[in-house]
Amino acid sequence: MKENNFRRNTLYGLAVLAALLLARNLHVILRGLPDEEEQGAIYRIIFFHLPAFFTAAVCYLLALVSSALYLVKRKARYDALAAAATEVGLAFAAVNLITGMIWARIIWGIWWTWDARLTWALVCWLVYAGYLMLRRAIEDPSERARNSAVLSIFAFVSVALTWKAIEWWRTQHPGPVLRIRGAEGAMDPAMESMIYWNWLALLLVGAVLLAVRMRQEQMAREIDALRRHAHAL
Amino acid sequence: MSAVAAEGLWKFFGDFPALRDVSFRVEAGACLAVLGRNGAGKTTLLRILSGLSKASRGSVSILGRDARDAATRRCIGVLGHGIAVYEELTAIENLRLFGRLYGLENPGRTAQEWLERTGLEHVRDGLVREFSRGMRQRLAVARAFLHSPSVLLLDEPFTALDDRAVAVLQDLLRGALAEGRTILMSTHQLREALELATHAGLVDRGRLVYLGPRTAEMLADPGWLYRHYGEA
Amino acid sequence: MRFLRQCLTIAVKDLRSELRSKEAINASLSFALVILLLFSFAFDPTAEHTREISGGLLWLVFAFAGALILNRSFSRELTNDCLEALIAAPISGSALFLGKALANMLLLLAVEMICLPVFGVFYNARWTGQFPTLLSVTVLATWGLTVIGTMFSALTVNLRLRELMLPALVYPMMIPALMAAMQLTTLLIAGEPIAGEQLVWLRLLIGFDIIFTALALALAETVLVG
Amino acid sequence: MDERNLTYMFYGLSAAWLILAGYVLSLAAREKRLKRQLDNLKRMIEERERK
Repeated sequence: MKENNFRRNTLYGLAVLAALLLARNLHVILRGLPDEEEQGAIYRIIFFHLPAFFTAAVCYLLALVSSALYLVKRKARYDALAAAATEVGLAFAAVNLITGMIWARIIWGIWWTWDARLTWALVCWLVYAGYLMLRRAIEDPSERARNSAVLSIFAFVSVALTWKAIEWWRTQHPGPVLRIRGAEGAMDPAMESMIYWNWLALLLVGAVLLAVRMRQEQMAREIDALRRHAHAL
Repeated sequence: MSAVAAEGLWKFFGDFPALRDVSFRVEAGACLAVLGRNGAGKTTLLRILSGLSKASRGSVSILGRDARDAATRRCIGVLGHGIAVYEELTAIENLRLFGRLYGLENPGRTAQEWLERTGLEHVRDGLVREFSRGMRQRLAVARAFLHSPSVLLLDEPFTALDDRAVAVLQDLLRGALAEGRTILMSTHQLREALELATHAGLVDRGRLVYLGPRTAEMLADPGWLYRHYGEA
Repeated sequence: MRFLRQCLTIAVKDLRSELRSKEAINASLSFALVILLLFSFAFDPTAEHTREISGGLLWLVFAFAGALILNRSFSRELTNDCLEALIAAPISGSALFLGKALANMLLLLAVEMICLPVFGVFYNARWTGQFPTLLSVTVLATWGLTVIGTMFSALTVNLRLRELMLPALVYPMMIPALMAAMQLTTLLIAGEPIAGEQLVWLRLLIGFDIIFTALALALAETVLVG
Repeated sequence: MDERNLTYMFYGLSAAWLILAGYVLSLAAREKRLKRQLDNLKRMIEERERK
């Protein structure tokens, strides 16, 4: 039990840290940062819109890596990590998508445009929602782990290809604003650092959710084993 | 070198151990009947031996090689719960298909030969869809013996067979044993299976609790093994 | 060499049992023709209007009609547990997968080659102009759909809710292939050559095929055997 | 602070928070359900083993 206590304490610690950081960031976003000429107050959504996307991307990548590791090592831990990462990734992708639509409503005047990144974000969401649907449909944990690992690899490759396809198809989305994306001086440095700060906050939140979801996955496996054991009695 | 061997074999469904540290050796020419209640792990064991699923831990070897190698599978005959023949194909087409998959030099001739041995030559070009249950079972038996496998893995072979199919299967099994082939079958202590068996094994909740020669007492009283070795 | 022979054995088996029962191909063909008819009500096919939507319309029909064939590829093995016998046979998972994909490909192409003239008649579109290029684009795109469709049929073969889940799983994955096919087909039916900027779609289609065929062959064994 | 389209900023931020809060709630509900199933199963197995 000692090991569990240690894990639970670090989890709580991480959660508190994430909450504090989020509160501090929110305060700075609303109070501290200067205004933006054309967009008015709405531009502050970007501090959640963009980091949410980066966190979702990190989660999808984590799902890919842990799925590949599962196929090689066949350890249940990797399967639990892949499932948790995909689910948390979907939550952040939803945040990214919804905030994007609200921002688009003001700036482009319509809720939804078939713009490259908006469409691609929706496709990612559907592909990984399919992953969760497949997981729920398979009873045997070992087969579920194996098939969903294969699906996760297919999903990541397909999403990467879709990004290229949609980009050639049409793009209205504003160009890259971050210095790392080669957009010098497009953004006030204070604002840009806030994007990274809030990304860190969201990553912490993601990590906590991931840990909780992984423990639940292990609990589900335990329930399945007990149920099969009871069945065999 | 034993025909069929398992070393520290484990198989998990999630965290549930369907097979726990199963180790055994079956010499060539022996006929092992594996007994056990439903869900004890008999079918799981046979599926791993026939290369249908992989062991979670430990190793399984048939004729000295891993069960999943293509070369090994060429000398294994499998007869599972399902009869595994195609409804839309004719009897000869079914056997020729599996003959080709198993790499026989002349699939057509071997297929014809096995149709005769299982008494199906008169329905050679009939669609399996129109076959009676017994005819389908005999075709399935022919499919399992087609490539003259040196190891035969049968999952409860006699349970759903009609009398004629039972007779055909028993003759073929007796003939196979005479030719020094090895047979491993799971069964519900059916008299037909125990009669042929030279060795008997009992699987209880994933563990191989008994493996030894099949004695006369076992044949006389099928429940003997369960009472002496099976847990309550 | 044995690998190819075994693939052909599986492909011939699938084609023979499909052509004898004709369940999937009839369903797919009639489904395709009905959709073609319904689309003509959706937007009235005046000459220049069809020019823009021809690629999109055709490939929607092919994707939906094709799914009926692709979903059957592994579920047809469930009667009498034939899949177990195939996996126990000395044939690798990838050979089994490739054999089934080849059979599906031919069936899909058959349905498509019947739909094209019907489309030409219904929407009086001249599709015979650059037929060789159109055919090669169709083959490339159909192979992309087949690989994804066959793989997902294998992934979901022993699931009860298979029929309900497959569309939601498969179509998002086919987007790159479908988009490329739609763009290129619209161009070809409009009589314009594929040149300059449009070549990027052809490269995408070829890339899609290569990547997913390699991925499917590598992972087929893992999906089919425990 | 610039007042223009403040309301939509509010919608945006609250949407972001609501989605994450919704997900956390669903995790908590799932946690409760899993724990209850686990305890029931454990109790059932103990009874059966004692018999």
